Amino acid sequence: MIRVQSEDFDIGAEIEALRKGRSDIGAIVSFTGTVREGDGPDALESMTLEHYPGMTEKELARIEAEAHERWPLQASLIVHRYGTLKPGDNIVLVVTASSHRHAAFEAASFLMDYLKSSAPFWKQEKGKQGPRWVASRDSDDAAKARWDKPTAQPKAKPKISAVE
Amino acid sequence: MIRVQSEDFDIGAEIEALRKGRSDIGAIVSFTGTVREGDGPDALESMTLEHYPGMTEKELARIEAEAHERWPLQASLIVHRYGTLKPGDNIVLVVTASSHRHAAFEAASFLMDYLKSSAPFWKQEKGKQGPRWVASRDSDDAAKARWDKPTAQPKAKPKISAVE
Amino acid sequence: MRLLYFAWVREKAGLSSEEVELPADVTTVAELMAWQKTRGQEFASAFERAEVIRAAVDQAHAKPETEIAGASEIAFFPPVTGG
Amino acid sequence: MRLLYFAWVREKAGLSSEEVELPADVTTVAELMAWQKTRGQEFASAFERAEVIRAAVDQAHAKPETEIAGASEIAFFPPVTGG
Repeated sequence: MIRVQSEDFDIGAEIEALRKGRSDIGAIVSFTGTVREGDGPDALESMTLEHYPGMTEKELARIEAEAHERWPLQASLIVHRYGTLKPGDNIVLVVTASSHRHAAFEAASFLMDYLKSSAPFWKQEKGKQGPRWVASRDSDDAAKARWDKPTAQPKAKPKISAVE
Repeated sequence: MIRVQSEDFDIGAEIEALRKGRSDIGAIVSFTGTVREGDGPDALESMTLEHYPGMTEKELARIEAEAHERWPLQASLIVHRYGTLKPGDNIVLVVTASSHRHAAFEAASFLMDYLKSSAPFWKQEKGKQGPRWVASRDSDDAAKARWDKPTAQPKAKPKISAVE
Repeated sequence: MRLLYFAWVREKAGLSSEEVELPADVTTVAELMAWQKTRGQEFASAFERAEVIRAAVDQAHAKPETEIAGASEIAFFPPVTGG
Repeated sequence: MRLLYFAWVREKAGLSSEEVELPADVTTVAELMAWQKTRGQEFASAFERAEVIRAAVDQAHAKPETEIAGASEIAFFPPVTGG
């Protein structure tokens, strides 16, 4: 399930809703991303998240579907906020439920890596130095690349006297 | 922080307590382990967790301290229940907070793997086939071994005409 | 065709969306970006560093060589920074 | 010395804790397990598969070769299954 909203979310209530009435789950992982205040001249007063309504929902749904293809998940949730947030506020929540703890952990980590590199959100920080668009980080692309499936090697035509 | 208790825990309240008043965190990961009902002849009616009071607290504290040595964590929590639980009930909660999402994910996964292989708890399942002690799984030891630090190879004395 | 702009591309271009008629020889995302640079000072500035600008064709991530024929909505934006 | 038993080791031994005086030649965890087998039918049964039983000396995981001199509390139990 995915949601894009300006309102805050309640982590405990979201997890409860996901597991309600189910006794087949075993493992639930949640990730919550929050606004970091930072310090010194970089200290934040607020952060504004802009997004691309329509595409955002499509991307989140696509990423979630891919996680379900890769891991045996019984349920999942992505909630991403937009609008103006203050230090300490929630930004994003990802929850995964599985009967296997490693599947739940990996799927949640995968969802966050993909979301960072694919979901059309942009952050503008406001602090003492005026507004500043947050630059994307190469480390986020590298994190996403961790999940690349090994490319199928094109089969080479057998050469005569090739060594297997 | 660690806690061993028979009472249930409230995931949302635990996360809130951990982050309260802090605006430096960035990433919070939670893992919740719950009792799976199972099905068919293996269906559970209840599960009883026995533990070793005194050693349990020491082991959990040791595991938590090791996570803080390995990753830059700002806060962490392990809550483990004992006593008789029903399908769907909470068993264990691990929460990690860091400014880096991968640190939070890895530390939580590490804590669970270590806890499964080191914390002195034993599960007895009760179902239609009478009580049954749950056997430990090799896969849990393998999961713990993932985190082994590479052992320094003892330097072999060079053999004469050895092939490198 | 509807064009959308986000984040600093929106700020530099000075608008968030518009309806345009494209020249017939503009058939790919890269060609559309090159054409944008010719649309006056704001667009020249917005698309100056075209190599860092990303595009979506009908709300799906696109590459410079992606064909735009038949698309109804194309968006331009900096690399995303969600999560 | 205090000895503790957990899970099916406790059930088979028929007790959860006891105070014992160890013979002087019992100096390691492995020797203590071998001695346990000589203490009647219940202990012989509890420690029959000694290779799968784990021990803790003064509340820390121990190995068969761990020395027990000076320890105040030794526990025996099956491989743990928490989490």
